[in-house]
Amino acid sequence: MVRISLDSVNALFAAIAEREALYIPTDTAPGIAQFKKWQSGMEMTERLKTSRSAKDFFFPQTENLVDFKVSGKKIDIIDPREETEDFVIFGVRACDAKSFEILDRVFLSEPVDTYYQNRRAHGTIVTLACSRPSESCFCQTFGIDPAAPGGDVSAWKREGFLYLEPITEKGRTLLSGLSALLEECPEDAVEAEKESIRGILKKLPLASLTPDAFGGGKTEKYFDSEKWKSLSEACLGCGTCTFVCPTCQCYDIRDFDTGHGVRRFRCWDSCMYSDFTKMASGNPRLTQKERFRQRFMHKLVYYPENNDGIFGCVGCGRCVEKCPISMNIVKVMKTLGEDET
Amino acid sequence: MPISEFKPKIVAFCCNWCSYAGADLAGTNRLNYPADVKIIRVPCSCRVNPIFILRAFQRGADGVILCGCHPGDCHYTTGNYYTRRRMTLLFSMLDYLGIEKERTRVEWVSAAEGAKFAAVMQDFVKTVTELGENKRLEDRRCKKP
Amino acid sequence: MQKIGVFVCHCGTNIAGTVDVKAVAEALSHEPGVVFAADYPYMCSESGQNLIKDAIREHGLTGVVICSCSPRMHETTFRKAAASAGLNSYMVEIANIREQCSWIHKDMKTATEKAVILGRAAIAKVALNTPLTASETPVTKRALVIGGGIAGIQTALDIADAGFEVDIVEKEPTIGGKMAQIDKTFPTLDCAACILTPKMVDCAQNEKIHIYAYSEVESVKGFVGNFTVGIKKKARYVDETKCTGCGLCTEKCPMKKTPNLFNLGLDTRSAIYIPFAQAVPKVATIDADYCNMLKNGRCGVCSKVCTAGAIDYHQQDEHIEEKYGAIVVATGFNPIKLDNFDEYAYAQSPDVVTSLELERLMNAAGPNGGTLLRPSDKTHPHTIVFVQCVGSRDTSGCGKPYCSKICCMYTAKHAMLIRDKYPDTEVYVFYIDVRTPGKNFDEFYRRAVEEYGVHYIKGMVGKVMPQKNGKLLVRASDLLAGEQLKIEADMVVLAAAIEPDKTARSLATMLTASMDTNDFFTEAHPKLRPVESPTAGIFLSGVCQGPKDIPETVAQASAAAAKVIGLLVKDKLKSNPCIAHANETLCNGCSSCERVCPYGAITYVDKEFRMPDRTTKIRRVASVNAAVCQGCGACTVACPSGAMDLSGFSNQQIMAEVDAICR
Amino acid sequence: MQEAMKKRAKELLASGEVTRVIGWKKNEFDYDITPAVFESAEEIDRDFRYDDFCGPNLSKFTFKNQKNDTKTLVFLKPCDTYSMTQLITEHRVNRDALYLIGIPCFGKIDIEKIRADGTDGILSIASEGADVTVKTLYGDKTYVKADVMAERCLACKSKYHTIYDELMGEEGEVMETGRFNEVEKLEAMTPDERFGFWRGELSRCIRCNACRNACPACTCESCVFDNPDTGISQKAAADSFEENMFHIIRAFHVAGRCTDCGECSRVCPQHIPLHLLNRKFIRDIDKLYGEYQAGEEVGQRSPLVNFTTDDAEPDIVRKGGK
Repeated sequence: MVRISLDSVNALFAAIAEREALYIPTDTAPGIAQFKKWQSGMEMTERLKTSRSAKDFFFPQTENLVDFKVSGKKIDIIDPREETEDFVIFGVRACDAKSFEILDRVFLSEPVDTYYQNRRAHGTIVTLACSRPSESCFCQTFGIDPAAPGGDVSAWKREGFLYLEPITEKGRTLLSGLSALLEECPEDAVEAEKESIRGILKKLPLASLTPDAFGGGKTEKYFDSEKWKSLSEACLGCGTCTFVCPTCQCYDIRDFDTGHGVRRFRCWDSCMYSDFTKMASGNPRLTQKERFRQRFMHKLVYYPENNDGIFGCVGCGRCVEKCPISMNIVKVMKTLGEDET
Repeated sequence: MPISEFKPKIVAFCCNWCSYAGADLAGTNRLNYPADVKIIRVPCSCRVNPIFILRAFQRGADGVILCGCHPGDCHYTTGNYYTRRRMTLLFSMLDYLGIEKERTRVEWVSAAEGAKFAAVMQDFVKTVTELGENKRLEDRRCKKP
Repeated sequence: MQKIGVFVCHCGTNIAGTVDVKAVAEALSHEPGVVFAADYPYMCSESGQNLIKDAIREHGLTGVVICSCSPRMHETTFRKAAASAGLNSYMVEIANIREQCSWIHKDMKTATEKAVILGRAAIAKVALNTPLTASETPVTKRALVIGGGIAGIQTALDIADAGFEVDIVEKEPTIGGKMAQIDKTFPTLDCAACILTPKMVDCAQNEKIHIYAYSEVESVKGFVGNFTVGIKKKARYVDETKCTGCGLCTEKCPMKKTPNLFNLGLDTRSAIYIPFAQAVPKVATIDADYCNMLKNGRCGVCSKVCTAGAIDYHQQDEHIEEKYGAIVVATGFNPIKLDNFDEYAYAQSPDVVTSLELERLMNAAGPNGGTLLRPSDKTHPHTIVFVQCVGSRDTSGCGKPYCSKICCMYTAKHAMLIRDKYPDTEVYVFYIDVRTPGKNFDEFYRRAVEEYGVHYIKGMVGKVMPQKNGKLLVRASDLLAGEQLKIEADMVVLAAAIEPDKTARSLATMLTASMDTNDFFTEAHPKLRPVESPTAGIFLSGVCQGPKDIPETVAQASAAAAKVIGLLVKDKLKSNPCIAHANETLCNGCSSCERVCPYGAITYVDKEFRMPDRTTKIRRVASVNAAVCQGCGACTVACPSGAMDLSGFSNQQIMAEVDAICR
Repeated sequence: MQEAMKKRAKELLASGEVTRVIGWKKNEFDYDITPAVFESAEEIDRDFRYDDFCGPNLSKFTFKNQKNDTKTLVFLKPCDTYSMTQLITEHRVNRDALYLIGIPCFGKIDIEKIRADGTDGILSIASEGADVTVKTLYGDKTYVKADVMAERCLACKSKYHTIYDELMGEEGEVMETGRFNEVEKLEAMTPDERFGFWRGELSRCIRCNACRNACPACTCESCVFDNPDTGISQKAAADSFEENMFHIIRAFHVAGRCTDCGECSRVCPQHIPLHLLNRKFIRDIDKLYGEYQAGEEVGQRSPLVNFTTDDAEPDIVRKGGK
């Protein structure tokens, strides 16, 4: 365990940024924090959550896959990838850190998504414990402990100091390069902070939410539930929940004619969009109800069924805060779960 | 790029009945204007969707000009009156977004105004050349490598 | 798979002089979809066209791009050539490399590069062309003329002469219009009635012409070749089929104090009346506002004296629906109201009259039997002042900004007639300019000044003041002499501006025919199509299109008739296939397109749709009438969902051209 | 008001006058409000709510959930009535199948403003008169309502209802609250400043389509940006151009039709002031073509499908005469 005074944290950032790209969450608009590439003078946000999740670093909203160069009737195929530089993401919350594991199971299983894999290999994650969780947080529902946020390095803020503890080899490498700025310290302060956080967790309004009613094998139980209709009736069919979600991983592949060639890129897609499963024969998901159901069934039933019982939600609460009509996974779990108890 | 070397790309939408004929007349009278101007024939200026104008900028145009019959002389009676409102509002919006207002223009050129057509194009090309490359509404993917 | 052929024309040296045509053909041959590219000295020549036709057949071309002169020159030529080789004529695009390239650029390299880009744009467009066919609609071989003045009469006679049925709808009880109220005509001074009434009689007797007098157009539906018009025949309380026009009823009617509108209210008539002796149809009409029988059920004299039994106090308005292939608007004009011109004391003094009133005062059938007398005391006037441009060329907002065109000439006529008949009467004419551009017009005006001694004074009348002695004090300025004048006149005659008849505005809405800000109908082209409205099938005759005198009106009336005949001789109308069409699945039914359509070509229908969830839903969607749409494209931009598109100039095609040019 | 509304809704359901009621219901937290259809008195008793958090414009919800074969009661705030009127003008809802009740609005609270103040862990929130009391895990806070009211409510254009069958509470008036101040501030900037401002804002866009899908003017059967046949469809802004394109064209498509209800900015998860685009069009229309308020009366003709022969020339922009 090492620590640095919060007053000197800029020096720490500068030292990291000297070696590789550093991203920290910073305020970009009133009420909006985003991960931005650190540069001198940039302050870390006081907000708990960034409006977009940290998945952007490994699975960006748009990503070029291949370029086709067209000249007359000739077509050349070009791989647009350049060597990705090493980078550090600082201040990732426990929920987002956990989401990488969920994404890994999708993108790193065979056939491996090399675009994702490449970015993942170059990224070092410094997490930050949540001193002041929000009412919309329910990570503990999925067994995540925001007091021990994980990542390559875990960090805590307490009484004017930033405490850091390496978790992985990558983390140790990062910290060893910064030893001049860091001082060794006992773990008491961090233990106290953990205790404080866990105390607050118990008082969160969603503390009692459990996923027990869900998991693999529940498809038949919920698929035809009458409740989907009223749950989904106000859904606008926008992509907000899926785009702020750290675990949503669906994408579309599109071609863009640049005039002198074709760029094939992928971009996030949303199962909430009416054309999501549209095929030449039509769309098997007939209405917003089916699309809405898909999103939650995927996170609560299908994903755990295929992934050793792990849920496809990390309880970050972004969808709870951002949905224009305030309909979200918590309400779905509570409404459908009523039958279970 | 130094200004002298910069050759702007100009898209000119011309209505079939007045301005396209005006452009033809400029040709018949051998009135020179820069080759940077490429004309697209449309039935009426009111056929031009703001989408086409943005599309031109996306694809690398540095200036877009729309030419139609003089108000009151529209072959379809009222087409250019709608054009006038649509384009005034669109141009004002582009200006509001900080995009150079000199890159877009509407001119009324009749079938008899070959000389005006050439003069308008010369002036527009000059203006856009001075502005330089369109950066604010470009799509980097469409730039030639 | 696209198989596009590119044909680059040298146009002798017109193109080849500055554009390397071979290089253009070579460059374009590498474009996607191009399977054939050639150059030729004259593509429009027979052998050039044969080259195109052979290539279409040999290579099975799906599209043709001709790099040549302006499409305004030879598009039709090349379309015909393509069609004769079995390719739809709308699969041809022209790259204009002459007017818009070779003729304006001197440098071979620049011009060649530009020609290649223009060719590419045409290739990109033609790849998205779709075969189009002109639709055909049958033509109802009957015309409607709205308005029965000299314009309507002449148009109707000419159409009938060509063998087509034609109906005249006239809102007054008789046809004849303003010309019937005029005494003499310039510049020949022949009697208006003498030349008009035979034409009115011709109308009545022509078996192809049907006159709906005392009737109005209520509704217009349909489109060129197929209009359905609702006509209201107003109740005249006299059975037209029985009335013989003997006039006995008008003599016996006790309500003699009814204002005589034909004489502009300068005298009175009976409540049952025939407007004037030569009225067509010569049928009596009861003025319901003055008839005692209709107002309170007491009287019934006319019914008693009518031997034909034609009087019907219970007659109702009749609503008729008729079908027409063409409609001619001949709604004419009226002098403006003079409420805004207090300075001329028109409302205060009966001796201040308008020129049209003067016509009646001088007419043998007028209130004084043709002797010009002061309206106030029926004495002979010794001094008459004419004021020109009363409300014409007036940009102050009180009057009309335009020149009424006829006033200069009729004033010269009036002045001359007065001086001829009453040499002791002094005539002064105050004018801004005297405009006499017409055959024998200036000679006529000079005669008024030189032979008849009319005092023409360039200047404005500031004020007309009625005096205690019954005279009118006219204060005016003489601009040439630079002095103020005071003239004591017996009468003042105002050349009031003329304006379109008030009914024209609502009619224009029904016809979806456009008007200018002064409510004159707009012509399809101010120079080249002066008698057609931009709305297909609607034609313009007479002053409804703009101020004009009788000879001009008659000329335009005949021209309109010629246009109508040209339309009616066709059995079917072929329409331009480059028109708008609505994608019903995308259409919101919001009416934006309908509102910008200048032709009323868009209507809405309720249609049943199968929804994604397999239910059905009825939605309001736009439908474009192919016979009416002219293809301007205004609707395509008004439509937010992109449901409206234009064949031949589709969104995709135009964007493909944009892309190709900017590439 | 909430209780009176519940009572009236139940009466109308009971009498058979209507079979459905469109209103708001509370969701997880005090500030979480979801538009909903109620079909029974029990549902109304249990879930119906109307308070200072009921921001969502029910006109769009009504459009999406309309039924022709039965009559639906819809509660409309003043600004919702403008949207409803506009939808009726555009034949997008069937007026005959609706029973509209106008209800008063005293300004809605923007929870994001409270959050932006650093307040988190909200356990309860109550709005009483001018005070908003927030209880949180980290202590309680009291705000002056005006400080945490939504921007669109601070610049409220009207408390007047443009359409209703029945009105509850007092009718209000059209107001002048300086809603164009922000637009004017932007207009006063240099083009470079404006470009910087909008790049900063629009670059946050995640193309979630919330603005479009919540917008009561965006009711297209298929949006041009979703329809691959238009050639301009896009799913994510792959280049800054597409951010501009989407927002310019969206604003243009609703120009003359946008009632300035502010839903676009309310729902934007990235807090982009999208209403400033729409207001610019409204401002220009007012200045150039005469004051025009969309949704004021049924059958209005939008300025974009209208003209006068002496309209301003597009040059006015270049010459800065405006």
